[in-house]
Order: sequence, then C-alpha cells, then structure tokens
Amino acid sequence: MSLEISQGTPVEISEERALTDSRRQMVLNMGPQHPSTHGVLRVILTMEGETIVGCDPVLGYLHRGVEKLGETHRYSQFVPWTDRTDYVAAPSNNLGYILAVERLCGIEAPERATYWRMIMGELARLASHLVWLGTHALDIGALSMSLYCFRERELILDIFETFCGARLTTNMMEMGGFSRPIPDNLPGMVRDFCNIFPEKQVEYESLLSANPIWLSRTRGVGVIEPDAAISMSLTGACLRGSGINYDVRKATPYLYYDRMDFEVPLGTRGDVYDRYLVRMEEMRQSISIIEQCLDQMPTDGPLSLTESPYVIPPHDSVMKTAEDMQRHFIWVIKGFSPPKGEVYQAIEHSKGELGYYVVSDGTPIPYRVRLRTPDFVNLQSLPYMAQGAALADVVALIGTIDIVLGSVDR
Amino acid sequence: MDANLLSSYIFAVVVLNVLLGLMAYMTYLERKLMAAMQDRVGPNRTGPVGLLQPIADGIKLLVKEDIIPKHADRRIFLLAPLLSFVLAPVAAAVIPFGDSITVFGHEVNLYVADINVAALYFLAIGSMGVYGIILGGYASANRYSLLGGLRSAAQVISYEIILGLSLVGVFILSGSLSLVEIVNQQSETLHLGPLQLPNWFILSQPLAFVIFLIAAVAETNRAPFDLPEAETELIGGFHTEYSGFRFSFFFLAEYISMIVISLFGATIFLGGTDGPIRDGVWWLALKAFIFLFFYIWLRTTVPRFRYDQLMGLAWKVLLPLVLINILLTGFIRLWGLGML
Amino acid sequence: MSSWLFLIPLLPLAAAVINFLFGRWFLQHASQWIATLAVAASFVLSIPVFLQIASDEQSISQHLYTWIPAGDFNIPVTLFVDQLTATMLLVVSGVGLLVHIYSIGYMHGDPGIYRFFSYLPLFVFSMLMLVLADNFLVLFVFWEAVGLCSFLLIGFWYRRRSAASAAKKAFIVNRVGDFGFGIGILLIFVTYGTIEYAGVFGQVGDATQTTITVIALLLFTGAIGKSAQLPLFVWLPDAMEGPTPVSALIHAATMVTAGIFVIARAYPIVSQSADAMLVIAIIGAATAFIAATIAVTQYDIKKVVAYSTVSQLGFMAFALGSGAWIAAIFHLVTHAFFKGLLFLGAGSVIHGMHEEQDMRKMGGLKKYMPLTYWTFLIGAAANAGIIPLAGFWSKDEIILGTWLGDQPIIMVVAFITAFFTSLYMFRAVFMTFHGEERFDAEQVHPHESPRVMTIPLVVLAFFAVTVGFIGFPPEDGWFHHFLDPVFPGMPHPDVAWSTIVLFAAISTVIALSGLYIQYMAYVKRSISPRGISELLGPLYKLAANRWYLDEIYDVLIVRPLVAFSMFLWRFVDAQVIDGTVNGVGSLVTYTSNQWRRAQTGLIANYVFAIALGAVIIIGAFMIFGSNLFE
Amino acid sequence: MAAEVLVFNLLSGIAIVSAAAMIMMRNPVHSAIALVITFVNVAAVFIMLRAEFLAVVQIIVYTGAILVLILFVLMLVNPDELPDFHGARPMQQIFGFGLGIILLAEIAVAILTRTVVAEPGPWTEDGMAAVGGNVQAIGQVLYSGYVLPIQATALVLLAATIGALFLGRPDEDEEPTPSRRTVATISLAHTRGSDQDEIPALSSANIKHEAGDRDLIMARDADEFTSTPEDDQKGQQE
Amino acid sequence: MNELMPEHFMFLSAALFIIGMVGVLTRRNVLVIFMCVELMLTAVNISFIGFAWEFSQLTGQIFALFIIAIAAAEAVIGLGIIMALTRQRDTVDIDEVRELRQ
Repeated sequence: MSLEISQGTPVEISEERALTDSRRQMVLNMGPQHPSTHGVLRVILTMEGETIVGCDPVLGYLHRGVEKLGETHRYSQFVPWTDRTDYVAAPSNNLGYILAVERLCGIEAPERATYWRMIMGELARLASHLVWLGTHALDIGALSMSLYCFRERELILDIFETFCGARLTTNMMEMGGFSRPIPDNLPGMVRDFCNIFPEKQVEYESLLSANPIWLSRTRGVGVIEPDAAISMSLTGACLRGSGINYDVRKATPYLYYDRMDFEVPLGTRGDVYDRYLVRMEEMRQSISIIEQCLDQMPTDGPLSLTESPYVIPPHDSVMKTAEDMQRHFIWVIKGFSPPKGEVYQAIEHSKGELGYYVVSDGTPIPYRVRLRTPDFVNLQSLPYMAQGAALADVVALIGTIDIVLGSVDR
Repeated sequence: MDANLLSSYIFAVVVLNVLLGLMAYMTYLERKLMAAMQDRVGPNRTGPVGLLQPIADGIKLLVKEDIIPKHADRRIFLLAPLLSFVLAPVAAAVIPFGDSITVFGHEVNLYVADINVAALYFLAIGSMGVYGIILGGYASANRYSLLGGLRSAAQVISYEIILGLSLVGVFILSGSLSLVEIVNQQSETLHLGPLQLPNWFILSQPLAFVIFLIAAVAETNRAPFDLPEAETELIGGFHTEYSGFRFSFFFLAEYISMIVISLFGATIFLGGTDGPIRDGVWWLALKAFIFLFFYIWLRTTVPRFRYDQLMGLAWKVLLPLVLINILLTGFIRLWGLGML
Repeated sequence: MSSWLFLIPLLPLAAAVINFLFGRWFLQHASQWIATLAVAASFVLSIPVFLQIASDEQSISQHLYTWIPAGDFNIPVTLFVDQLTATMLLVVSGVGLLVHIYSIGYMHGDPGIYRFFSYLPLFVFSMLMLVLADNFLVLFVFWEAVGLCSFLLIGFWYRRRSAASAAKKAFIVNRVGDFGFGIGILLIFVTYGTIEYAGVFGQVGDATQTTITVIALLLFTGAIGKSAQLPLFVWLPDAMEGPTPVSALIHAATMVTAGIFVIARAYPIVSQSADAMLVIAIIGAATAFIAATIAVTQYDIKKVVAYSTVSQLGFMAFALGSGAWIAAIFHLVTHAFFKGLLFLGAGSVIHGMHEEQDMRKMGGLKKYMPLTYWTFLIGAAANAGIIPLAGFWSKDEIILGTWLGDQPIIMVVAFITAFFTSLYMFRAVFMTFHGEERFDAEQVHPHESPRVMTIPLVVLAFFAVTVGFIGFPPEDGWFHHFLDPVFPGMPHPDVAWSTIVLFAAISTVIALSGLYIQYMAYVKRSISPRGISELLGPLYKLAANRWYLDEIYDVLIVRPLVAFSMFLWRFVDAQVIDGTVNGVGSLVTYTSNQWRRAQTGLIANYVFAIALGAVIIIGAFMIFGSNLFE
Repeated sequence: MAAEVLVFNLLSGIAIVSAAAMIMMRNPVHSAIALVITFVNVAAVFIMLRAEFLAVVQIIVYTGAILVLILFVLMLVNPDELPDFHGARPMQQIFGFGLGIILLAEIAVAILTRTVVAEPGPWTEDGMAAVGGNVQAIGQVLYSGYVLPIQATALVLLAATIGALFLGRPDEDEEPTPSRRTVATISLAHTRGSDQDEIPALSSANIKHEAGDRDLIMARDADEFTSTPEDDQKGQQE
Repeated sequence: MNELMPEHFMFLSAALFIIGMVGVLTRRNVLVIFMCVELMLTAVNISFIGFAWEFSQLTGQIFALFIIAIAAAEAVIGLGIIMALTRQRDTVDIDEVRELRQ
C-alpha cells in the first residue's frame, strides 16, 4: 500500500504547492499614490484576507538630499532647506538648526528673541498637531474633522504671516535672534488665538473622544509595548503614548523651557487612542506655554545680538556705518566660519526629538549636517504595529505615527 | 394592451425620470449640506448658488475619457455599472406614491405595481444590486477593487438579513407584504386615551425602525458603512478603475438606492403618504428627505467602521436585537388576537 | 378528581428526573427536599382519591395516551383506581413519604445522595404506575421498572462487592419469575385477545379450565419471584445490602407485595382455578414456615427482619390460596406499616451503632435509644400478633380464613409459624435492647437517631397500633366492606362469634408463649438458647444454614449452567461462530481488495456512475415497468 | 393565451441558453453571471406558475445570497490566476454529453407519454385570492400541515451555520498571525502586558481624567517616574 | 399549443437538470460543479412548482420552499468545505482531490 501512495503523484504535487502559501496571501501595494499615506510613502502589505501578515514601508520617493545640500551651502543658507523637511511645522525645524549652529558658535540670542522663538515653536507644534488630527481623523473616516482643524490652523498661519511674511515655509529663525522688529499687533494676535483655541479643542473632543466608532477604531489598535518603543528609539507622542516619560523640553531643557510650568502627558496603554489623547493634551500644554511666554517676556529689549561676528548686522547700521556694511558684505558673500568642532542639538519637535548634528571644519560651509528627524525613526514602528492588524487599521497606524514624508525622506 | 397597463407604464416612466432628476439634485443637496456642516460654502459658481452644478458634473463625467484597464475582464467591466444602474430604480416600482388620481379622464394609480410580495420584491432587488459592485470590483483587475468587492459581498449579505428581519415585525403587525396595504393600515388613527396618534409603525416598532435605519445605511454603502469604497483605505474600492460615465453609473446607482430606500423606509415606518393634513405625495417626499438628511448628517459626523467591527455589529448586536424584536412582536400579536 | 390523577405518579417521576439530571452538579443535598416534597404531594393527592372511592364506590380512571396504536391492538396508558388500587396508593405513597423523610437523616452526608433521591422517587413512580395500571402490559412494564429500581437501590453502594452481587442476584432471580409472568401475560393475550383488565375479567369463563389454571400459575410464578416465595426467596435476604430505608420501602412495604397485589388483582382468573389456589396456598405455607424457622437462627438484625418479611409474604400467599382474599390484602396493609417500622427501627439501631448489624454485639440499647426501642417493640409485637396491635387482627383473620377455606393442614402450619414469628421477633427485641451491653464501649457510642429519623418511626408505630382496627370486627369490619366490590362472588361465610374468639385466643396464647420463652432466654437467662439449639441438633443446623437452599441451587442449577456455558464458549463460540465470522471477514477482505480497483478517487467518475445508474434505472423502468412498449 | 406561451418560451429559452453558457464558459465568474441570468428567468417562470412568493424567495436566496457567496469564494480563493485546467478530459466530455442526451430522450418520452390521474386541488387562482394571495395561502398550508418539517429545516440551517463556522475557523496548529510580543517590563510608568486592562495608578503621578474612561498620566519632571527601588522603599516608610 | 401546458415547464425542468448534470460531469472546477448542483436543484423546483400549478395544489410549492432552504444550508456547508479545501490543498481542481481513494 505504501507503494500506491508513492505513486499518487497528484497528492504530492498539491502538497508541495501548499507549502508556498502563494494563493492564500495577497500582496497589496499601498502608495506611493494613496490618499492616506500622507504623501508618497509606499507600504507593501502582505495580507491574508483583510489581515496584515507583512508590512514593508518603502521610503525615498521624496528624497532631495537635504543633508548633502547642507554640506554645500553656507550655514545661514541652509535654514530654508530645513523648512522643507517637516513642512507642517517649519519654524521648529529652523529653530533646531539655528540652536545647533548658535551652540557651535557659542552665542546665545537675547531674552526677548528667545521667548519669541519659544512662542513660534509652540505655535508650530500646534499647527502640526492640527494637521495631524485632521488627517488622522479623515483617514479613519471622520470627514469634517480635517476642515475644522484647518480652520484653526489658518489662524496660526496668519500669525506666521504677520511675523515673517510667509505662511508655510517660513524661514523664520535667524542666527542670534531676529533681525526684523516684531509687529505691534502680533502679541495681541497670539493672545486672541490662545483665547479662542481651547474652546475649539473642546469641540474636537466632543466629536471624537467619546465617539464609540472612534473608540473602537483606535482603542487597542497599534499597541506599542514600552520596551519595544525604547528599542525602536521612538520619540514624541509615539514614545509617551506608551507611558515612557521622555520629553526633550524636560530632559535637556533648551531655550527657557526650564522656566515654564507645564506637564508632559503620558499614555497608559500605548495604543492609537493613547497617542491621540497625549497629542490633544500636548496642545493644551502648548497653549499654556505660549501664555506663560507672553506673560514673562520683557516688552522691550534687543531682539538680536548685533555685535557678534556670526550675526548679520542690523539693517539700520549697515546703512549708516562702514564697518557694519563691510561685515554685512562679508557675512552675505562669504558667510561666517564657526570654530572647529561638532555639536548635536535636539529639540522637542511636534513629532518627537528633532536633532541636528553639525560638524564644522572652520570653513563657512559645514563639514557635515545630519538630521535626526523624528518621524523617520518613528516610522520603524509601522511594521511592528501592523502585524495582525486589519487593512483599515494601517491607515490609522500611519496616521498615529504622524509622518510627514518631507521629513522622513529628507 | 389595456389602459391600466398603459397608465402603469407611463407612470413608471414618470417615476424613473423624477428619480433621476432627484438624484442629480441629491448630490447638490449633499454637497451644500455638508458644506454648511463643515463651515464651507459648497458649490456656488455654476449658476445661481451653484444650482447648475449637478448638470455641469454630469456633462463633465459624460465627456471624460473612458478608460478600461488593460488586464480588466472587459465584458464584466462593461456590464457591472449597467447592472448597478438598472437595478437601483427598479425597486421603486412598488412604492405607493398615493392613491389614484384622474388624468384626462383616466384613473391612474400612483404606484407602478401593487404586488402582494412587494416588500420582499424590494429586498430581492436590493440583494441583486450588489452584483454591480462585486463584479465591478472583480473585473477591474485591481487589488483595491477586489477587496472592495469582497467587502461588499460580505457586508451586503449580512445587512440584507438584518434589513429583512427588521421588517418582519411590521409584516407581523400588518399581516401583509403589500406596501399599499401597509400604507393603508398606517393611515388609520390610533387612539391612546386623549392622544390621537397616527398608526405609523415607527410607534409600534421603534427598535425595528432604528435597526432598519442602520441596516439601510449599510445596504447602500454609505458612511459610516462605506467600506467597499472607503477612499482612505481602498481608494474608492470597487470603482477605483472606473472613470467617465461608467463611474457616473455607479455614482447614480448609489444615490438612487439612497432615495429609493428612503422612500421605502418612509413607506414602511413613517406612514408613506399619510400626513396630518391633506395626505399626499409631499408627505412622502418630506419623510424621505428626513432619511436623506440623516444619511448626510451621518457622513459628516462619524468615522468609519473597521471591517470586522462592521460584521460584528451585524451579527453580534443587530441580529439578536432584531430576533428579540420579532419574538416580542409575535407574542404581542398573538396576545392581541387573543390566542395566548 | 380524575383529571389530575396523573399528578400522583408524575410528581415523583419529575423529582427523579430533576435529581438525576441536575443532582450531581447543582442540587446535591437539595435533591432530598425535591424528592420528599414530590412524594408528599403525591401522598396528599392520594387521600382525596381514596376518600372519593370510599364514598362513591365507583372506580375512576384517566386516559393519558395510547402507547401502542397498532390496528386493533391498542395499548392505552390509562390510570385506573378502584378500592384495591386506592388502598395501595395510600400505602405506597404514605410509607414512601415516611421512608423519604427517614432517608434524609439516614443518608445524610452520602456523596451519592442525589442518586439515591432520584432512584427512590423513581421507584415510587414505578410502584404507583404498577398499581394504577389498567392492563397487563403496562403492569408488566412497571413490574420490571420496580425490579430495576430495586436493582439500582440494592446496588446503591456499588463499590461494595457484596452489594453489587446482591443486586445482581435479586435481578437474576427475579428474571426467572418474570419470565413466567411474561408468558402468563402472553397467554392471556392469546386466550382472550386483549390484555385490559376489564376485557380479560369479563370473559374469564370463555377459556378452558386448564388454561385458566396455567395462566393463574404463571402469574403466580411472577409473584413467587417478586414476593419472594419458595423457592425464589433467596434474593430477598441478600437484598439487605442496600440502604436500610430501601429495605423498608421496597423489600418490606411495597415492592415485594406487588406479587400479592397482582394475584389479588387477577382474582377473577385465579379464583376460577381451585388447583392453582391450592398450589398458591401450599407454596405460601411452606414459605412462611421455612422462613420463620430460618429467622429464629439469624444474628443479623436486618436478616431477621428480612426472613420475617418472607414469612409474612408466605402468610399473604396462603391466605390468597385459601380464599381469604380480603384478609391477605388486610395483612398486606398492616404488614406494610409494621414491617416498614421494623426496618426503619433496625436502621435506626444500625445507625446508632455505627453500621453494626450483628445482634450479638448489641444488647442493652434500651437506655441509649428509648424511642427506637419503644417503636421497635411495637412493631415486633404487631408482627408477632400481640392483641390488639395491627398484626394481630390481620394474621388472626388469615388463620381464620384457612379454617373457613377448609385447609386444616395449612391452618396448623400457620399456627406453628405464628409461634416461630413470636419467637424470632422477641428474640430480636431482647437481644438488641435488653441484657448486658455486648458492644465495645470504647469504640461504639450508641445514640438516639436524629429527629428526622425518629418521627417516621413514631408515625409508623402509631399506624402499627391502630391500623388493625379498620378490620374490626373480624370478617365484618369496615375494610372488608370497602374491598368487597373488588372480589365479586367471594363467599361470605357466616362466622360464629365464638369461633372468632377461639381463634383469637389461640393466637394470643401462641404469641405470648413465644414472648415468654424469649423473655426467659434472653432477659432472665433461665433458658439457654444454645442448649435448645444443641437439643435440636440437625434441625437447628438446617434452619441456620437456610435449609441449604443456596447450596441446592448451586448444585442443581448454577453448576450445570456454568458447565453448559463453558461448552458454548469453548466450542460453539470459539470454534464454530468465530470461524464463520473470520471466514466471512476474509472473504469480504478479498472481494473488497478486488473491488477497490474501481475506486479511482476521482469524484467525476463517481458522479458519472450515479448518472449512468439513473439513466439505466429510468430506461429499465420504461421498458419493463411501464406500458410504453406493450 | 398565446402571449403567455410566448413569454414562457422566451423566459425558458433565455434560461436554457444561459445555463448552457454557464457550463461552457471558461471563466468561473462568467459562469456565475450566466447562472444569475438563469435564476432570474426561472424566478419569472415561477411567477407565471402562480408562485410569486417562491419567485421572490428564489431571487433573494439563490441570486442574492448563494451566488453572491459563490462569487465571494471565487474571488477569495483564486484572486490571481484563472484555472488553466479547463477541458482536459475529452473522454469525460463525450460521455457526459452522451449521457445527457440519453437522459433527455428518456425524460422526453416520459413526458410525452404520461397520463394524468390526479384530481385538481383547491388552490386555483381564485382559491388563493380568497385567502389574500399566494403568501397567505402558503402560510396557511405551511403552518398547518408542515410545522414539524419547518422546525426541522430550521435546525438543519442552524446546524449548517455552526458547521460553516467550524469549517471556516483558522487552523489550530497555526500560530495566530500577530506574533504576540512578550513583554519584559521596563516601562517607567507602569507594569503591564498588552492584555492587561487595569493599570495600577501611580501614586506620585497627577492623573488626568479624559473625556472617555481612559486616564492620562501627567508628568511634571523628566525624572518623575524614574525612581529607584530604594526611593520606593523610602516613600513607603514615609 | 395555444395555452400553457404542463409539458412546457417539464421540458424546461428537464433541460436545466440535464445541463446541470452535464456540467457536473464535464467540469473540473469545484465551484462550477457547485453551481451546476444549484442549477439541478432549481430544475427540480421548477418541476415541483409546475406540478403544483397543474394540479392546483400548494404541496409542490411547500416542497420547493424546503428545497431552497436546504439548498441554502448546503451552499453554506459546501462553500465552507471548498474554502477549507483550498486552504489545505491550494486548488479548486476536483481531480486533484482524491481523498476518497486513501
């Protein structure tokens, strides 16, 4: 009888074929043109039915060689490029780079300028979170949320426009402070925004926080274990949603964050819903920080370090004094040369720890500029979270990581 | 060919055309309402307050290039939108739009057909409507479309059951499957002590009504049950590969289904043409509009379900509820007839 | 009244089913209350039935459903109550209720209690259905059902080897009687074409005298098994392995009297055959005498009571045989009470003595368990026929019946037996409750049983004293008139008052003499029991070894049977049958191996075969089956 | 009455042609569509035969449920490639068609030569109209004479449902697809696994109650939760 | 043939049944075979309903109703088996399934 079995070729063939699993699994190519991959992310999903068994993010569709560009531009020329990494929170990117270079040069901006930097940074965080909330909710199917969020973001962009003339890619920060005066109506606009926003935020939460469908779509989905979060070096809300207390503003305070009274929200379960709660709470804390800045800020005082060789001279004196004109000429034509050395400056970006590693060889052009963008690192957690999730969860997961492809691909 | 049949044919043509016109402005209404809910203006450039927008859309869709993907199953790809589009208005044939009226000396019934299995006929046509979606999804030779088709098949079968069972309570109470008969029963007045209520089945079957409402949303693939076409997941699902007027067929079919199922719900639960003063088709229109408003409202407000949650809702929540409802209704009916 | 008659058996059945299904996991000890309440309700329902029968003198019946509707042959399940049934109803449910109550105390803490309390109501149900049946088939079904319950309850402690084998013995011995009983019923059906009581009894005379005799004897065969008559009584003493309440209810009060009941029920048949009645009388008298002699020699308290039961059943049987029908039933009723009482009392003693049954290790228990003592004493006195207790009236009447039935020899035997009855009863009383304490006081601490056990004792004792007065005055009491319609055509001899008094006097003297002898032997110790036994020598040995009945059976029946079985096994089964089976098996294997080639595993081929078959069958039908080609 | 025959012939013609197309089509999805057409036409035939209810049931059950399920399975089990094994058995085709033709001939003979002996029953057009229509008539007959069979049918359906669930369940030997992560807890905030619902509240933390029932922990300092075991003991002693 | 005769539906029924049978015999895709079985069931239903119509009885319709119900159960189980089969064997070719032989 054993002989007959060995003759039964059809059985053996089909058994061999079963091993390949070829037909049970379906490969779905999600992106790079997909409405909910937040740009040109491409995710190759292997699915059994609607369940994800394999998830493979493919990056680089928006790669522009930003780091290489940093090695070929003068220090101050690189600032606009940082705008274009995470374009929904451009001022924060500027800030991180400027702080790094300032540390390299050993200078520090005047107090008033520092406060304004903080205000702009927090406003950028708010703008970024609003974009995240709108698109995240949209991915999960709440259509109206994005429109409401963009309505409030418009107010922030108006403030940016009033401050520097640009709305999206602001190129706002400068070495040693701000070379232009602060418009008179700006503090009032910021105050108005701080008064309006909390009410609006209550509105968002009334639409989402207790909505059963929202809860069922976010709770228990995309759980990141704390140890996994650390081992994947996640930062920002992805890390704090898993309950780990790490916030650059608290851990290694920069600017005047050590003067501020604010709290860092931590999640308890590490799922999508926790990260949602954490970000919503962060927005409240940001408003509080902005208000504290406005209260503590000196009403008068210098905005820029006029005397430093690393700082562009103020417009007035360039027009009036020959030294300043020469300095201006050299600053613009040749740039400034920080002392030899290297520096790593991290700030708490809206998406996590944004780090700039700048190496100077004493020439006006950096030897190396390295960007540690938070969403690039955070994106590592997508395959981890997508294992066993449903297809519909993937868009929620991409949303909860809060990626901007400009920043991921650089 | 007798005059009765002829008047039926004429009325059918009228209903069909009215439905198509309504459907066009249904899209306008939806866009305007959504805009209002979302702090926007909505269409406002084409014609006064954008009133010509649907026509402009229609023209645009008709003149767009008709693309058939290279690997598509051509015949089915062409057949699927037609199937959807043809079946959607057919269900309206059994909706009674009122009693008969006299036109040019002929008595014309304000319904195309009064068959004694009208409600089941409606369900049957509804269950056929899913073919357009499944076949469209299959024929596109696109993974997203295939997934959309699969989702649609499972979803429609599940919610078809819920939809049908939610009506059983009404059938038990009315003792008939004919919509004309059901409307006639609802036009009686119910005396509850000093109160005089219309005998609408929403009052005697509130649970069934709620379940019907949910199942109807799912049956027409509308938010939050729009999984077969979820644009953020499946990029339109079954109609990803469709463009031009083939897409518009799917589009039309969806809106016509919405209108028809609204009319059906209004007929079954809200008394149809029965109203507090001067019964007539306007009451039916008003009630259907309430349904449609609810559809749009839902779409702007709630997020989308996940696939497994959707099926779980159908089988674990709605099915037991609707079975309990049938059981209770049956007992109450027997008790009312004095058989218990 | 008749509309809820069905509740009487149904309630115990429901209790049995509930306890059986849910007892193990949910009810546990709560099962006892369900069973007790169900039987109590049954008892309460029986009272109005009895009262109605007593007042209307009309039998009532309730048709439940038709069990076997097969053309003309209909077996309806109908509940039928006449005077006899009503009496039995009260006895069964009443004693059953008391035993249930008693069992609550007796079985306390037994892990299998739910089993006990599902078997016990099941027995009550079966017994009630047995007496309520209105045809022989239903009677037979529940006849077997009570046998099954008896089996289950004897073997209740099935882990005990002796209990298991006693249960088997009871079951198998009963089979012998049931076999005859079944044939009797078949013969009734063959003879009369019906098995309903009314139909059969209406046309008894249509059959020949021989047939009637055979039927009567076959029915009595069943009674021999069930009611433990000679030679099939051996199972009953062994049945004492079961829990004592079971012995009281099944093996004293109710089930074993089913045989008597059936003979009484079949009165119209049996009374037609003088030969059969003579056989019944002789067997009954022999049973009564032999059992009584054995009882005198036993040391196990339960065995004494058990042999006493056999003896009393013999009394009833020869009463029937002598034509003292009512006296037999009367004795059945009184016996149910005092024998139930004796068993429960014995159980109480055993319970108080920590499961000790040997009377030689008892003695002097009177002061430890006074209530048990007094009730047991009443029961023993009733059994022994001490005036004016219940046993006196009925036993006296039976003896009188034998005289009236013109059976002087049996009468003499009855008197002798009555003497032995008195002997063994008071021997048990005195050995157990009087004299020095022979138990090990270190190990055993006799104590009175709990209230739940003694209350049934008191109730039964009350009835053992009073129930005899329903048959007073003898031959003319209320009970006689009540039962009279059941036995139509029975002669009513006029008995002179003087005869009654004479017989009563003789009975009393005999009973008191037994009492006196035992009092002298075990209390005053002026007579040595050992001396008497040595004096009697072989006779005593004969009685003590139960007349060697088990041994006789062993030689006559068991050994030949075993030998024959061995032959069947060794030769017929192993050689002939197995050889045939194996041969057929290898043949099948061989043909299958050939046929297996047709199995390609391709479903299409199978479908093709089906379709081909359809075509061929339709074609064949059209050619041969229709008129197309004719 | 010729119109009736004409309509019947038209319907049955389409039904037969599409049924034949069903077994001819190479692509099973096309077969399924052909079958849908057949079933719809059969439903129309049912209406002509005074069985409106069954016509609708036919559409709901066969086309609306069974065939949709078949399509579902077709798309699910074989999404990528169409079967390439079509028509590889000429002998079987010859035999199959041969048998079919013989059977058809036999049945044709049977039909043409049959003699009717039965009596017509009460459910004519008028009979049904008298009780309110086909649905009511079926209801009366079904629930007066066939109560037990319909209960049995319900049981069969239930059993089938359970059976389908059993067949459709994931393989037991297979590891559940999300390879579950075991957790070594190094979290600063809490100890937990993914399955742990209740998370012990932190004594030193400022717990914030959110709109739902979920809590957030609010940290004021960077090292608020990085306490060492010794600190914990101290805290307890205090 | 000016009137609808019983022969009409009987021939329709026979034709559909035989087409279904031929399909079962000749096709190899298990799903198509499944569809053919459904077709055969429907053909039987036509006969039942037709005879009910011919004799003005409802029994035939009742039987057809039961057949449809059982067909639904059969479909569920059958498709479940096919799903399990494809999951295990990765084929819908009925000739590759020769379990019956083992």
